[in-house]
Amino acid sequence: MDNRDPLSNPGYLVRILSMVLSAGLLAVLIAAVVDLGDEPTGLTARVMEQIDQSGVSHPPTAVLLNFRAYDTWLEVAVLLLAAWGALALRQATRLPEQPQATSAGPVLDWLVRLLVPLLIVTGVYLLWLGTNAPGGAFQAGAVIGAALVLLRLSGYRSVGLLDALWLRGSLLAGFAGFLLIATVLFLAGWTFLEYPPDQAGLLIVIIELLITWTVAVSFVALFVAARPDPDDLNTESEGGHG
Amino acid sequence: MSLFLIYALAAVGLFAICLHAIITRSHLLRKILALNMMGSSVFLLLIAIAYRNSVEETADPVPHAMVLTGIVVAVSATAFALALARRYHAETGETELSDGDGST
Amino acid sequence: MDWGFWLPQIMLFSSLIPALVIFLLRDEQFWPRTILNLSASGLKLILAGFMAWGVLAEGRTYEASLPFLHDQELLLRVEPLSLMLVGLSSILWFITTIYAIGYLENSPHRTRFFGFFSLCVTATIGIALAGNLITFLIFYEMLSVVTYPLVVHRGTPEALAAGRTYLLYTLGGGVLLLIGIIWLQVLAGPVEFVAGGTIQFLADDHQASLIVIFALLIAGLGVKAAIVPLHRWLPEAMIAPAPVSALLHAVAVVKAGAYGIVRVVYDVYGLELSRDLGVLIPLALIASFTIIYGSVRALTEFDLKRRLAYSTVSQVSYIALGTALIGPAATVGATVHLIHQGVMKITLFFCAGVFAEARHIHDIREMSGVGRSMPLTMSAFTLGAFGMIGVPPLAGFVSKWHLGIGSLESDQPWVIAILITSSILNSAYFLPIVYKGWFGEPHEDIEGVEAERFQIREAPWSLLGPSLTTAGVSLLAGLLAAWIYSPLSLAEIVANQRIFLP
Amino acid sequence: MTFEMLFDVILALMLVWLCWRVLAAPDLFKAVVLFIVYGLLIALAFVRLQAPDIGLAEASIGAGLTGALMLDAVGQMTGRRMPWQRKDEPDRKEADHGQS
Amino acid sequence: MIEAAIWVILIPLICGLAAFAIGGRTSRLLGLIGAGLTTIAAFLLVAEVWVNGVWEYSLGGWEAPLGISLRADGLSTFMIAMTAVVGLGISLYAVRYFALTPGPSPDPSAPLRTGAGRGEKSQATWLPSESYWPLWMLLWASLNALFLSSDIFNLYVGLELLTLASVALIILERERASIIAGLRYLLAAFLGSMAYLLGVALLYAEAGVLDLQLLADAELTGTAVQVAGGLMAVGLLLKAALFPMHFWLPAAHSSAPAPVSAALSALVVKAAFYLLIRLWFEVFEPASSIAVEQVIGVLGATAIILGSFQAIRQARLKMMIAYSTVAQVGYLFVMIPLAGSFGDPQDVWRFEAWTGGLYHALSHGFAKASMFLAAGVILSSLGHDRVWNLAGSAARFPVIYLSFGIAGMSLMGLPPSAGFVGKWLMLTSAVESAQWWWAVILLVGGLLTAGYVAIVLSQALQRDVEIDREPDPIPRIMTLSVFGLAVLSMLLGLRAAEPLEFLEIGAPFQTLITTVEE
Repeated sequence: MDNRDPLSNPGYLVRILSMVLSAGLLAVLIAAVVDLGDEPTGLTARVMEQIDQSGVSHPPTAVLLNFRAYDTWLEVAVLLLAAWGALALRQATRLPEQPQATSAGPVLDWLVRLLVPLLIVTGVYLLWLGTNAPGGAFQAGAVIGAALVLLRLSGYRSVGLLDALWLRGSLLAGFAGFLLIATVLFLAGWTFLEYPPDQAGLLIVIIELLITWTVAVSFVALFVAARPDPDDLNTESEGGHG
Repeated sequence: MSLFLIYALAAVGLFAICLHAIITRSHLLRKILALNMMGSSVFLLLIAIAYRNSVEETADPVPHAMVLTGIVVAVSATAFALALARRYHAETGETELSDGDGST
Repeated sequence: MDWGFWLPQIMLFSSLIPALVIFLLRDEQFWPRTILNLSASGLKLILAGFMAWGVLAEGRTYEASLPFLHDQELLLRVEPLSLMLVGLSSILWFITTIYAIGYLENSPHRTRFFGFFSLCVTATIGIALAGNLITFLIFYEMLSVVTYPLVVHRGTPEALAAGRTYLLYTLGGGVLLLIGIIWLQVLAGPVEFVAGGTIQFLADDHQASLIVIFALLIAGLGVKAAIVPLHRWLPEAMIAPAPVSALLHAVAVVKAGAYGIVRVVYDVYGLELSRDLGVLIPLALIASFTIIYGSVRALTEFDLKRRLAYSTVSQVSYIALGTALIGPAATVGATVHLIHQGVMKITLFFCAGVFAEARHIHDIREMSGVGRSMPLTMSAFTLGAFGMIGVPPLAGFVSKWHLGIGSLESDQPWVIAILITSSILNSAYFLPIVYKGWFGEPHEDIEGVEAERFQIREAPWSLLGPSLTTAGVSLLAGLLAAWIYSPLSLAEIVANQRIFLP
Repeated sequence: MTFEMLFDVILALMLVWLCWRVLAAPDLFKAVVLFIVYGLLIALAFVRLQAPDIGLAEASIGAGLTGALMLDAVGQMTGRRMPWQRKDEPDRKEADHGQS
Repeated sequence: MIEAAIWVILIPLICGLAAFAIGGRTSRLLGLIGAGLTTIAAFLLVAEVWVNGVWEYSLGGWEAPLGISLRADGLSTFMIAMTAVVGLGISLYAVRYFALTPGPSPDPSAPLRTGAGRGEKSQATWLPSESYWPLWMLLWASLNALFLSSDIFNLYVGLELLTLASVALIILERERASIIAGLRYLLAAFLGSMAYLLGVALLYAEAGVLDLQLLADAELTGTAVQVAGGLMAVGLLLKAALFPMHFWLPAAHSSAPAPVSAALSALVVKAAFYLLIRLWFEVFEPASSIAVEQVIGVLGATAIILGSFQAIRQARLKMMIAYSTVAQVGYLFVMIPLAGSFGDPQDVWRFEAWTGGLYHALSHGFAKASMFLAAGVILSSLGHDRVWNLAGSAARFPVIYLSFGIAGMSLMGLPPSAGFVGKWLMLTSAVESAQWWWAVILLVGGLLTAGYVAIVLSQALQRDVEIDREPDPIPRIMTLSVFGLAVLSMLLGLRAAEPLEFLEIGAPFQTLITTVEE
């Protein structure tokens, strides 16, 4: 549509303005990045000193689940809120199975039979590996979640097994587990979110397990709940009395 | 031209492109897509900073933790935004916010 | 407990708490509301008397200061000048409550009315007792907000329009006063009211800003004192029910403005500093112009209450005029007029209310022959009218007399000319009403048969009583002016503190 | 300019070019597919910057899950089904989505 | 000594999760318990900070640069106390609010919709009255977490938690208007968070630490820090809805249910403002320049003027109050140039402007919450909230309009309200620093606020001859909470000495405060 007179069409003007804005921002950001220079300034050394008391040997996991456990805790709350908001929007208290013809096509069948166990094994392996090598709760949860989504898409029974209470329970597991452990320790006199040095490793693994399960179920819940429920829509054209 | 600078400049460039796209594209999915890519570009910058701060081969774990948290937060927000956008589309059949002037 | 600290606060709470309690009552709970109202106003009357006796006879000081900000404090102090307004408002509130109960017999929203009514009095008492500028400002602004629901009480479109104008003027004035006070406090720190003024030390290097601040303060106060360019809200506010226009728009609100001007000129700037700054002459000119303009405009109005409103506009400026003259007698005249004008004007509004309520008379032309059927109300109206004109034995004469002497002392003879012309104009717009009322032919359309017309049908006592008492008080204030507890002697004490009588 | 440096520069440029292609692509489906590729390349860049676990997370969550969500959304937004049709054949819509 | 600050975050979380897990009618009970206990904990914290000054706590036992530390100084405890009292009022109101409104959600007896599948019957769906409480508790917890945390990345996660909770609450009743508003708010907030996060990344790259106190002590300057500050400021301004980035606020705040819009306008907007104030006057103090402060002031002034004009023009009461929020947010940001380094930066009026702006935030919190709750009563009883046919409603809800009037007084900054104290302090500092233009803006803003408050009151006071009947039966607890919040915004105006003194604990202008003392 090149016949538009450039200035009359607001869209065009906005395009120009945003281009100028982005270019300006880019220039400013480049100046900032260059000004940052190359000498290291971070907390690497400090983390290295304290890593042995943290109960795990892989630095990111140590930072994630011990030094900055508060961040991770709130982050799991964000995930819980997103899943819950999507479910509430869709008025779904559970994620029942779809009445799917079992033969979803031979190729998909074969792929599912092969991939799902592999994904679950790698997920658990990643979880276990997390304490001392690249891996961790979220990656494991994501992989297992992917397996569950694959099962659901190809019509096999997956998250639908969970009834309403179980679904809420698993969505809550990560956050509530973390909260429970932290509160119990806090009442026992430790500073909040501090693990007793000798059981630090064990507690972290328990928390990681819960987080992995919550992340997996939340991802499937997010995937399923994203679809609008056909008969819960506002029929009236005007936006209700809201 | 250290490794950090290459990826930092790339990240900053991606951020600017995504900002431009968010402002000009009015289709909801494209906006959410652009927001996601903007998030990834910030995470790339953080990881580049982590690389710069590395002490004999181990990169700075704090930005790593930040990026991991950021990724999960970004995906939660995206999923929720998609749920809302699809509900909006199912009700109205439109893929753009009605009087959404150029910006979001 | 030391009475000095608690008494001023009890004065405030004695109408604040009843107001909040009244809001919780329902409209039909007549007796609880009436008892609450009367006991509260009675208590306030007794306290005012007690404090007057304490301050005047025994020279005790009542002062309460509450922390407000780290460098500001809420200061309530009782001194002769504040006693004048406190006395005036507590007496008149007691009388007006009786009048209002009678007037609003079965009209809707009485709870709302009486609730805001007592809040207004709280604000007026607060203004009277304020010991420093910030306390004065707080109660001054509270007054303008709390009177709005009373102005729009009837809920008719005209009332709402009047309310809108009222808010526009008073809030606008409030803004000017606020910025003026802040600017002054930035220069001089927290400003207290001290007889004779407190900010002389600023005179040498802040000459210009002091003048501008003075203009801001007087403009802010002038809105409520209905000085000419800022007076338009007063005639329109006459749409409110009679008790409101009687106590509030003739006495409380208007007095707040005049009282503020007296405070600013005497207790903040001080007479000498104001004279050196040369701000007194413009103030006097504006006041005089208002006096003349108000009287002339009153001539052209045929609605009784609007005519009285314009008469108030002109009368209040007597006070401003008095403060602008440098002479002990002028100060006495100004401060005593604070009380006299209030008492006389409230009588006239009470009578206007009685005419409107009993006879549905709103227009002056309908008043002919009213005296025959309502002799008592008409005589009260006549007393009030003569007082306004300044006929000798009445209160009005006393204040005009002192203002005249004051103008001579400050060698500005043109003020006497103003006083005389305004008295002539007063008589021009009051005497026809009085004459027609007594000697005119009663109208045919006053319902009732021929014999009826001459038969005396007065308003109910709850309306008549208050009108007669205030008429009596204005008569006594004039006759017993020499008595040590009369408003005149109180005014002389006030003047003494501020200017050294030769 | 050692060999790895060259690889990194190319990777960075590809990232920027890919980002532009995603945002300028006319067809939404193609844009989402390119978005998934973009996510994987970002994961590769993370690995290059010695953050393998974060790379894995970006790949699985950033590219995987977000990509799946986007595809599902594109399916609804550009699919044949229009809102007024939803009443008569809700089941068919659910079933046939798997194959699109 | 119990750590009151930790409980201020823990209690709402625990009650929120319990309410989510159990659901049904008990969620309301849990919500109320949570609200009550959190308020108690908040005031314990106030007492603690009042007695022994700034409270610091490093989470997980790890010292500041490595771990995350919480810090409760005068400012944050001030905001927590405000959130507690306003939150308690909103919770009491919400108890009966959802029972009042015939929400679009089906009554439990209707055939249950159980998502796509046709599986067997499942329990009732997500009634707004039940899913409100868990979300509200989480919103409250995220607010408290934001006020306490002193780690810039943790603030990012807190902001996201706050945004998601707010959006989930906005779309509670799943009406089209609120879904559109929620979506636009989410996208805008997402963009704001990205800008903020990029700022955090640059700041971390420059300083190497994430803790606010360490960043403040590092006295950072340089282009990277300025760019980081600019980005973080823009992100927070977008979330605080300062003009021109306020487009999402009116729809979001007016289409949400009444208790939610009250929480959004009174509290959520304040969180972004609080963060900007903390960053601006502590971390980016050395890097900021007079020009930037004046630009923020100009944006604030435009917000006041345009916001008030829009509010006066609105036909719907809730929209009018939402635009009033846009205008009042402008007020808050006018404080930045006043407390900025204009003229001699060592002068005491900077601290006065700072306390004035925060006290205005406090009074706006109370007044705006009371106004939105009042609008909720009017909307649910009359069935509409068109401003121009509210005639006679003052007779039907006398106390509601009385509270609306008192709240209006506080917004206008008329004495004896808390708004007056804020306005007085800001005006004094404007006059002392000879920045006259801000004084004029503040005064004109007050008059414009009077404009739309007077419109509503005059329409309501108009006598409607037909329906001049007795006041409607509104649940007593709702009237109480509306009236209580309005009267509180009045009482705080009379007794302002203690709260202002409380603000001095740990305030950024320590050097200036000593001059104020003697």
